[in-house]
Amino acid sequence: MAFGESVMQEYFFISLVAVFALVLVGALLALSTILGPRNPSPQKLIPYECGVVPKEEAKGRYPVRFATVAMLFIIFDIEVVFMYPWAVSLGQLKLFGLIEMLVFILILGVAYVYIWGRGGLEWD
Amino acid sequence: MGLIDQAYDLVETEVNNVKENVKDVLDQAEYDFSGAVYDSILTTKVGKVIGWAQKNALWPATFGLACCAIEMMAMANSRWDAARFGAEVFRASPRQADLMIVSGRVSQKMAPVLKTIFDQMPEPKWVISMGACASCGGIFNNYAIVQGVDRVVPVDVYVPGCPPGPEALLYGIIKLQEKIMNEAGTKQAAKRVA
Amino acid sequence: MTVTDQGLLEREKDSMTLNMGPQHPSTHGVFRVVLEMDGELVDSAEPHIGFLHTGIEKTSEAKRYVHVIPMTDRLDYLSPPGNNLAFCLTVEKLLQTDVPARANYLRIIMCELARMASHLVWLATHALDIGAMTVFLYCWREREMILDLNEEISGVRMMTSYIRLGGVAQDSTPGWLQSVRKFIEYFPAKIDEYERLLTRNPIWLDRTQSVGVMSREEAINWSMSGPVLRASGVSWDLRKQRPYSGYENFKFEVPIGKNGDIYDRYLVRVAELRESREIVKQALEKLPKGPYKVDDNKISLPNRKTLKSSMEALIHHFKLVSEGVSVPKGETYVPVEGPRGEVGFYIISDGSNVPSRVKLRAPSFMAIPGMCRMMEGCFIADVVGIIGSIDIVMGEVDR
Amino acid sequence: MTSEEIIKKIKTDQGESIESSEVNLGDSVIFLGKEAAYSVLEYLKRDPDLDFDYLSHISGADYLNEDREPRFEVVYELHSIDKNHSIRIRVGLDEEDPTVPTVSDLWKGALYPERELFDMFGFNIEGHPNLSRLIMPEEWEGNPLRKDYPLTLEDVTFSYNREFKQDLVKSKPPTR
Repeated sequence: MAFGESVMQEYFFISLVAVFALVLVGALLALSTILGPRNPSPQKLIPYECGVVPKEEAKGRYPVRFATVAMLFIIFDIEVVFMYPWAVSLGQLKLFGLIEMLVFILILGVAYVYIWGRGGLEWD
Repeated sequence: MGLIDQAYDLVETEVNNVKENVKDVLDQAEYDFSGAVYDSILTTKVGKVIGWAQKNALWPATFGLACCAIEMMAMANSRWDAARFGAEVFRASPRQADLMIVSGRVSQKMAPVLKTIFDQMPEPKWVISMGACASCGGIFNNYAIVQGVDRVVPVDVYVPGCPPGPEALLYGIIKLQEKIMNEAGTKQAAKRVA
Repeated sequence: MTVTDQGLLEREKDSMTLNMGPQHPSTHGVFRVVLEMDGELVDSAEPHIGFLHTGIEKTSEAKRYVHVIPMTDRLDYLSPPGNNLAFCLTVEKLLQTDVPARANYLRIIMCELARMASHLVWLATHALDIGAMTVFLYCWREREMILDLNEEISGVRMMTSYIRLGGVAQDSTPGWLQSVRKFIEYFPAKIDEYERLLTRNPIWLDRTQSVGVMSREEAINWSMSGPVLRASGVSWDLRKQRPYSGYENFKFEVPIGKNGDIYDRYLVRVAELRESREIVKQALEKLPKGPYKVDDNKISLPNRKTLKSSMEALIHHFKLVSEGVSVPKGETYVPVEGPRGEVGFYIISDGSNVPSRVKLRAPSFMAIPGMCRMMEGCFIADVVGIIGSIDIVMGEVDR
Repeated sequence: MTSEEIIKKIKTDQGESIESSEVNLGDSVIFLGKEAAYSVLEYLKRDPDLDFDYLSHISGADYLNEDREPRFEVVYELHSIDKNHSIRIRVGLDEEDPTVPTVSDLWKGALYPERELFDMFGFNIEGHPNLSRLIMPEEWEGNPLRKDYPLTLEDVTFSYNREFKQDLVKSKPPTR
C-alpha cells in the first residue's frame, strides 16, 4: 500500500469530502428556503414564455425520436464512465488492462457502426 | 348658541385627528409584523451585509428593445466592461435576474409583455429605465409609444441620453448600487421584498 | 380529443407550438416567431412584428424636414448615416440641388464606416447565437473605434445626424482624417483575425453550410435585398446599378455568393467589410477641397462668420431656423444601398415645409416573410442562425 | 431602357388602361385605375424586355388635405434586376371602398407591405391570403396613417410652442 495507509484510511478521506459536500449543499438549500422571501403572486407563477401569456398547457407527449436519442447517449456515456477507473488504475493493470479495454471499446464500436449505418443518428 | 357649535366643531376635529393617528399606528404595527422571517431577524448590520451582497451581483435581464440595447451590449463588452460592477452576466430568463434594464422605446404592443416579464422576476428586483424613450417617451410623443416606462413598472434609476453612452449606463448602475446600500437594513428593503 | 370510428382516441395535432417571443436573447430585438414543431424540425414559422412600432412615419408628417433627420437616425439604428443619406438624397432630388464634391466624399466615408460598424454588430451577434463567444468580443473592439471616429466628427457615438440637407453638418478636421487613416491601416489585420476564427472552423461550417438556402429566383421573388440577395447569386448593388453621391468614381467589387446559404451570406458580408475599407481608403486619398455644404442659403445655413457682416445671410439664417426648407410639390423615391439592403424614403411633399408622407422602404421588413419561409423544414437550432444571417433590425421593421 | 422608352412601350401595349404617365424627375411614373391595376402589373412582370421581376416596395398615401378626387393612393415601385430600370405605378383609390387586388401571386414579397396597407390605411386587399393587423395590436381601433387620425400628442409639461402642438391633439386613446 502506498505510504502504509490501510484501505479504511483511504475511504476515510473520500467519505470526509462526501460529508462536507452534503453538509455544504444542505446548508445552502436550508438557509435559502428558510430565509428567502416568498410571495407568489398569480402573475409571477404563470410559466415564462418569452413575455407572452401561454395559451395552451405544456404538452406531455413528445415524439419518440427524443427517447431513442436519449438511449443512444446513455450507452456511450456509460462507456466513457467505465474508462475513468480504468485510466486511473492502468498502472497496476498493465498490458492485460489495455487489451481488456480495447475489447470493450471494440464491442461498443460495432454497436456504434451499426447505429450509424441504420441511420439512428440522423433526426428522421 | 354659537359657542356650542364651535365647541361641537372643535370636538369633531379632535376626534378625527385621534382616529387618524390610530389608523397610522395600526398601519405601522400591521406592517411591522407582516414581514417574513426575513424581516424579524433583520437588524441593520445583517441587512447591510445582504445589501452589500445584492448590490455586487446585479444580474440584468436582457430586455433590449431598440438603439439603447446596442449601447447596453457595448457596456457589457470589454471596453466599458460591466463585469467590474458585477453586472456582467445577462440572464435571458427573468427568473434568474434581479435587475431589469429597460433599454429602448416601449410601444403600446410591448407594454403588456414588459409588465409580464417584470412580474415574473423574483423579489428583490430593480428597474433601470435607460434612455429618454424609456424614461419619458423621448422624441416620440405619439400614439405608439408609452410615454415613460414608469406608467407600467416602478422605476428605480432613470438614465438620460439618446442613447446614453455605456459610461452613462454604468453610472446609472453605480447610482443603483448606492441606492441599494442606502436602503439595505431599512423598512424599504423589507417592503421591497414583502 | 375526438374518438375515431375504431374507438381510438384521435391523435390531436402532434406538432408542438414553440413561441420564440419578443423577449428572447437571439431574435435580434423584439421579434416574435411562433414555430409549429414536429420534434426537432420546424413545420411552419409565423412571425409577429410590431412590438417596436414607434409611429415614426406618422410623427414625421407633423415635423419639418430638418426635424425628420434625427428621427431617421433611429430607424435603422445600426447604420444611422445610411438612413440620413437616403432621406437627404430624396429631399435634394425634390429640391433639385446637387451637393458639392467634398460633401459627397464625406458622406461616403461616413456611410462606409457605418456599414463596417453595422456588419461588425451583425458578425458579433450572429456568431454569438451560433456559439462563438470570442468573435463577439473581438468585433466590439473594432466597433468601439468606429464609434470613436463618429464621436470625434459629430459629437455623438451612434446617432450622428451628420448628413444634413445640402451637405454635411461640419467640415472634417485634419485630426479626424488622420484617425480615420490610422483605423484604415489597422482594420484589415483584424478582419483576417475574424476569418481565422470562423471561415474554416468545422463547427461553423457544419452549422452554416447548406442551411437556410434561398435560390436566385426565390430571393428576387421574395424581395430580399442587400447581402442576402447577393449571396444567392444576384449581382444587385445599388452603389453600382444606380451610383449616387459620387460612388461612380470609386473602384470596388461587389462580392457575390453562389448557393445562398448562411455561409455565403457570411462570406459576402465579410468581403464587404474589406470593400468598404477600400472605399474609405480611396475617399481619403481623393478628398477634394472646397465647401462642405451647398452655398444656396435657402437650404443650408450660412457660415457663422458671415452673419455678423451680411444682412442677407442673417435673414436666410433666421428664415431657415424658424421656418425651415420649403420643398416644392411632388413625390419621389431614391434607393440607397444600406448594410442590410435597399433603403429608401418615398416622400410626398405638398409644397409646405412639412412633408405630407414619408415612407421608409426597409430591407429588413421586406425580408421577414422570406426569412420565415426559409425556416420551414430546418432544425430549431438553425432558426437562430437564419435570423442572424438575415440581419434584421427591428427599428426599421416596425418603424 | 430609358424612362421615355419604357413609357412609350407601355402606352403602345396597354394604351387604354393607362390613365396618364409622366417622367417625374427622371423616373417613369404611370397612373392606373383600380380595375386595370392587376392586368398591367402582370404585363409588366411577364413582358420579356420590360421584365420587372423585383418589387421594391408598396406604400399607401392619403391626399385628404390636397382635395384630389381619389383620396387614397397605392404606389408600387418595381425594379428590373437584369435590365436595371425601374418604374413607379400609382393606383388611385376613392374613399368609399378602397380595395385593390393583391399582387402577392406575382411577387411573394408583396405579402407584408399589403398587410401593412390594410393595417395602417384600412385598404381592403382582395385575395390576400391572411389579411389581419400586422403592426398595431389586434384590438387597436382606427388606422393610424390616415390624415384624419390624430397624432395624439400628449400635453408636454414644458413646451414653448404650445399652440402649434394644440391642433394636433384631438382625441387621446387610453394609454394601456
